Amino acid sequence: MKQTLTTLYRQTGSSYRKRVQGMGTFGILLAFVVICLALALSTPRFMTVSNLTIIVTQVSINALLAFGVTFVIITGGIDLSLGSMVAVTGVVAALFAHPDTYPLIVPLMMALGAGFLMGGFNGLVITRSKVPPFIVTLGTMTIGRGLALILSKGRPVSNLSDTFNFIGGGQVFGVPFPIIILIVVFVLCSLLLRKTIWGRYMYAVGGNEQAARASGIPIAKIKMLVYILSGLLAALAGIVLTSRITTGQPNAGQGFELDAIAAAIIGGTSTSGGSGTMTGTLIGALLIGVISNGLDLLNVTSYYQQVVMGVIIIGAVVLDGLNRKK
Amino acid sequence: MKQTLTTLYRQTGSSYRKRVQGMGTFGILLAFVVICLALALSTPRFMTVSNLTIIVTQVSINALLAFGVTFVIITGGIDLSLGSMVAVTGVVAALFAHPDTYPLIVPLMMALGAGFLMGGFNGLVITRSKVPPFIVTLGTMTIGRGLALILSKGRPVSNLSDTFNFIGGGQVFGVPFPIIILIVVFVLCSLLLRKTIWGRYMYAVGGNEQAARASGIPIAKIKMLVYILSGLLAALAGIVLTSRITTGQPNAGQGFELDAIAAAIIGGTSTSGGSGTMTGTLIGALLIGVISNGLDLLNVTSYYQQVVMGVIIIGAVVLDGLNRKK
Amino acid sequence: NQNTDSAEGDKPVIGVTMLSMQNEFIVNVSDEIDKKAQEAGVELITVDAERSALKQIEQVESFIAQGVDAIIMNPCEVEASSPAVAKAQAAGIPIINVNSETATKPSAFVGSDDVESARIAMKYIAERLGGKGNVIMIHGYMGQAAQIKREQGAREVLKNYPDLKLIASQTGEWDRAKAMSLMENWIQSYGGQINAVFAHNDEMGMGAVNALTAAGMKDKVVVVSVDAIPDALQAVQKGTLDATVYQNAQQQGSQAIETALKILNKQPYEVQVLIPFQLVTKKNVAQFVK
Amino acid sequence: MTSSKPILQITHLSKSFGGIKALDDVQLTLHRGEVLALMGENGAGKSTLMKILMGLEKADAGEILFEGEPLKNRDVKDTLKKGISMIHQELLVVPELSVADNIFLGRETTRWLPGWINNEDIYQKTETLLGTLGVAIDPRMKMKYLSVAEMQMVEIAKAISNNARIIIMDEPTSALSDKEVASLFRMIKDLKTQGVAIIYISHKMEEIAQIADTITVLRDGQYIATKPAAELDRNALITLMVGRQIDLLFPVAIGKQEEVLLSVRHLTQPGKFSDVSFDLHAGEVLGLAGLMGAGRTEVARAIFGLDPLAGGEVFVKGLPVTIRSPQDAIRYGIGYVSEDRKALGCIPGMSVQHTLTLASLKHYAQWGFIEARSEEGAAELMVSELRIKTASLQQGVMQLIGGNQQKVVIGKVLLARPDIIILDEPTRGIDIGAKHEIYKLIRQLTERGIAVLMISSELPEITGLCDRVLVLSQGRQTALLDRSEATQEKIMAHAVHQQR
Ligand SMILES: Nc1ncnc2c1ncn2[C@@H]1O[C@H](COP(=O)(O)OP(=O)(O)OP(=O)(O)O)[C@@H](O)[C@H]1O
Ligand SMILES: Nc1ncnc2c1ncn2[C@@H]1O[C@H](COP(=O)(O)OP(=O)(O)OP(=O)(O)O)[C@@H](O)[C@H]1O
Ligand SMILES: [Mg+2]
Ligand SMILES: [Mg+2]
Repeated sequence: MKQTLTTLYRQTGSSYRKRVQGMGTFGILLAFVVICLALALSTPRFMTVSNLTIIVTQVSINALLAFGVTFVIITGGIDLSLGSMVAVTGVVAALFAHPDTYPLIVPLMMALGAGFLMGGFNGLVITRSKVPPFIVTLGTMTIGRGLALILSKGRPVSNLSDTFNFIGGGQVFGVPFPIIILIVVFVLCSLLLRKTIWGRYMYAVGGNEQAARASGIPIAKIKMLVYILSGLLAALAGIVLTSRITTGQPNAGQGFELDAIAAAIIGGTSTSGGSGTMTGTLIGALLIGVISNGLDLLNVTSYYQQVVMGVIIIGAVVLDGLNRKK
Repeated sequence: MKQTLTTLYRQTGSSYRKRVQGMGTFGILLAFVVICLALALSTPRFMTVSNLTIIVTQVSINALLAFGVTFVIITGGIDLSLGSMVAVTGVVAALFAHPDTYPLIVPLMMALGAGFLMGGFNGLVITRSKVPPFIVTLGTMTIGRGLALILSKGRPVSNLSDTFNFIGGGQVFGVPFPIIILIVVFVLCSLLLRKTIWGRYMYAVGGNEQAARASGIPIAKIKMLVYILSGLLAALAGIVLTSRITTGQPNAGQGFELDAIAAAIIGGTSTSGGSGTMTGTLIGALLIGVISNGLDLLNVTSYYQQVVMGVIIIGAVVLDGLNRKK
Repeated sequence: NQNTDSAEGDKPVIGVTMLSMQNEFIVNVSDEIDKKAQEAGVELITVDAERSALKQIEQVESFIAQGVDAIIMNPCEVEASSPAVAKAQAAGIPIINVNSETATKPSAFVGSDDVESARIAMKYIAERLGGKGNVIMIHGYMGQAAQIKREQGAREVLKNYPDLKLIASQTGEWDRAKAMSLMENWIQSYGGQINAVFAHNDEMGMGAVNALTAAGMKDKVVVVSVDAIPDALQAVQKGTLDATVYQNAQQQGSQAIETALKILNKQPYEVQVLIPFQLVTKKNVAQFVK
Repeated sequence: MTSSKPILQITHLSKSFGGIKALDDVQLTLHRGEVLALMGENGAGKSTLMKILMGLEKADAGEILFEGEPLKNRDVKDTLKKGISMIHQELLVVPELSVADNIFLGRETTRWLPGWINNEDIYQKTETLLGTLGVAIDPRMKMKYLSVAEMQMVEIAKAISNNARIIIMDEPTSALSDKEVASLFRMIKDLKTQGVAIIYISHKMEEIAQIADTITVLRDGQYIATKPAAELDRNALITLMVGRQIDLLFPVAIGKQEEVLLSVRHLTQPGKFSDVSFDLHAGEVLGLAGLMGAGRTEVARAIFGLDPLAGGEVFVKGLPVTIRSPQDAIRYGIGYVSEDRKALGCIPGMSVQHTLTLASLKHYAQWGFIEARSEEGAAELMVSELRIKTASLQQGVMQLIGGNQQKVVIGKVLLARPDIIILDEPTRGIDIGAKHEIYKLIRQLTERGIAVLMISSELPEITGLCDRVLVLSQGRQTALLDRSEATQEKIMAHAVHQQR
């Protein structure tokens, strides 16, 4: 009987496996294109080089944070301390960026170091204790805000060197420097996530922690890594922000974490972990930026802007969902 | 045939009755007691009847929101629109609460109605589309803020009737009215969660949605229910807040959602759904309130307050975790 | 008329970015700007910076890209909003600061000095207490320009009165409910020692009044705050709030738009239009209430 | 074989979870090229022992010698590197990663830069690997699009690809059809000749008889015996495992009654099944047989309202009904016990009592308020009727071991008082003793006039228990056999019928 089986049995039709990979970001891209088209038709001011440049520059800070939190969410975590890390690292950078004091590398390294430490703190508490990431990073959010105020003595830290201010305000061949940073970081984050073992392990940890453990993946190390990456990217965002507003603001970055998480989720990263792409996140961040810019261009009254913004974001993700179902 | 079956389903005397339940909140209760003791030893002003009364009054608004979001989190969702719902419902209540216009019931019903509609909107979008609750309620958060500003034209709505102001400011037999509301709502929410089929269904939906569906549980209705409950409790919080500060503030309630979610999670509600208790949430809210009050009593400088607050919250949950492991 | 293109329409277009449209005083300034602009036949693009200097810079960048004829900015921050001024000037667009200043000098400034408002308030407290007593200060959101300046003004005055002691200070984040909780907690720890409260804005002042009234201590404590919002004026009239400092929203709004029009029409204009603060007490409150 | 030095020797191993002793002074010896069957009832401690060997759990006491060297202070990665790999009882897959990524998870080949994955290499190796196993799966397909059987094959491929010296297989065939089982056994024979040692855990007696060289039996965490497979017949083995004799495996049927409780006509779901029609009588067990992927589960899900039907009619007691959700189905008196108790049966964190009463909660409630006494009474009754072994009603359902968990899920369905019960693979992964009890229970139910539709991949179960057998092949109904004509050979012939 066994013989008959082996010879006669054949794998049944593989109709359901048409989708192999990479369909994830299509839906939201469509929503994004639709919104852009609608805006281009509504106002001639939208589709100009200068306006598009402004949008991307404006998006850069949120996108940097969103890349960081994408790593974190892929492993099944969350990072609410992003905004506070922006403030702390921004103040730290500013403290070392006064003209004629230290070379440019010093404020940069100090800010990145601060981001590293805060991200590392998050990672350490999360991996060593059973405390949920939501609470740990909410705690760090509060702590960070206090630290930023302590370090700056509650006052904006101003009078920064021109070289430092170039980072957020300068241009290279007509391209604002934040855009260049954005592109470079996007490429690096994409590669890290898609092409390296660490990226692969992040998906594994978030997708099925038990399976990751049984495969000998160092779960704690990967979690440390993503929170540290999140901290470092927040530091980068803090540097760009500080340089752009030419001041270290202890109260900067409030609510940034929600925008960043929103960008990641709109871009298809699942809050339950194990899935998400940097391209999706970038589109998510651009989508938010485009809507915000478009509403300003159309001169929608500020109160109504918020209503419209909320409706469009929900609508875009609904559209994405409808598209996926098909 | 039913007859034969009923014999199978007949009741017999109870023999199993071991109490394994109710250990969940023990750890955080311990942390709470430790913090209270520490404060009582640091300052004699902490353990006075009047101070404890004030703490509970202050906690009441966050606790009401936290009860609502506990339902939501138990089903595996999240509600970020709490703060905005507080603002909208507060403004709505205030608009109908001017002296010598409508009887007290009108502002109350209008506010609860607004909360019902907003919660219902959240529930409807979440159950009808594939959009994650995080995005839907983030959208509602933005929309709600806009609505509150539109309704109030961006200005506080003041000049409220004394009967309305009694809700947040009055006392009954020396007990502030918000405390009475808090206790009544706590008891009702506890009963709903522990003693009714709907409460049981909430745990089932959050614990394993597929299994709940296969057990014949109306998933969509339960989800609608929790978001509507969340909206109604936010409306109640909005009414208490508006009455307490004697104005409807369109910018009230910002960040309340994070505090409420924190209270729920500190109290042992798991963000992945399927577990949590109202008692835990109440302790979580009280913990936050006690720390905040204690830091004011000890006159800790404002910058350091935030640092200490963050450290204590993380510490309390770590302590809880250590305790659970044993 | 919202869609009229700035380039072709002959109406001048002015971009307006306001600190926060959730703040009553700012909304009043903005409303006055709207009203005056309509009278003058000017098209306005009004946006809300939501207290974020970064957002404000981006909005000004967007104004520049749209080619507006002039910009009115209600700055979020002294330093952090400065790049916006620099960018506008680099693009050759006149920029008028309204209400508060930036480090980079704009084409014109219309407003008042926040430090002054706190000086007025604190001096009033000192007078009421006879230069002796315990004061509590409720700050605005820490690190924001208005908070920093109002603290600075208050401390300047305190220095002149060695017997006037600042026993506690804490942030109420511009929020009535937060200030109320804060005041409740202070009443627990200081009780009868408190003689006066200075709140950085009326919202917080009203919160303190609520808490003190509930504790039955309002008669013994002097409460002063800044802004003169209608609620506060009413409280001053009732005697629950002792004083507030009036900042003239109408004047700031109308002067801002007038200055902008003068610049556009190449008429002579004043580079600095200072609109003085006024102390409002029970005595003179009637003239401020409408 | 026994004369050579053992490759693995476990002695005096003990392990407790909280108060429960999962393993108590257990021993095990394994030689090169040997297939050792590790046998025991659910909860005997088999998986725990293997997890300790892998370094996934820490032992309280005892020693493990691998090639004469003690294995100490190591994590899973070290164990894997040493050449010990394991196919886990529960599928351990990462759904969003590709098949190849899953297979090489933690062992990726890199090039160019440190950490830079060489995807081509991984895909290529996977293709070869799957080829030798005889499975046609695209290495680039995301794991989540695979059927459970395919996932299990991938897990097998993963364990084998490690060049392991010892491979532990913890119920590797629980979701496999005979075709895949056959190719797995061929693979095992190949591995044996290469000197690889295999520890094989299964509840399927036929498999053990086919491939085991040696059998080690555990009972309640204690070591019972190790014997050459040839010396143990089926009954002797069962006696060792259970500690008592189990007599008649399949209880006798009483025979069906005339009343038709459920009848379906021309049920169709495009791509899954089409034109399925049958009648289900009161008091009968209708078997639903077929190969893996024949669409049996899909038919059951559709009848129960878990998936939408594209066409066809359903009649309950002669009346046409439309079932749009499980709620409707339950209202019409239909109950469904899923093949996947973790995914569709149990709710993590819920107690035994709450799980039992979940589908029938309304019966114990007034105005929505649950009457504690009446709920508890119902739960107690089920615990005693089904002889569910649980510390208390408050015990977490996920903490129960295999057979008992399944009984709780059946109890949950029974408490909703169905007249028609659909059982999908009701004995998957549960031990021989519990299986026997479930067979008895099924017969008790039919004696009460309940109609049972039973899906099973174990043919002895179908022929032993069912009154009639409906055979599906590729979503089409190919035969409806009476008990007298339903032999294993005949069923199989119809199951592979129509295959192109
Ligand atoms: N992580 C754990 N925590 C507590 N108890 C556990 C844990 N893992 C296993 N156990 C208990 O240890 C005992 C042995 O379980 P184990 O999974 O090893 O049995 P098994 O022989 O593999 O059973 P099955 O045939 O059902 O797979 C059981 O009583 C089980 O409940
Ligand atoms: N996740 C999935 N998505 C789409 N189709 C699937 C999925 N899993 C299985 N299928 C397909 O559905 C059909 C039936 O699958 P399934 O293996 O559940 O059938 P079955 O007859 O119930 O077998 P068994 O009960 O033995 O598992 C097959 O064609 C299978 O390839
Ligand atoms: Mg096992
Ligand atoms: Mg099946």
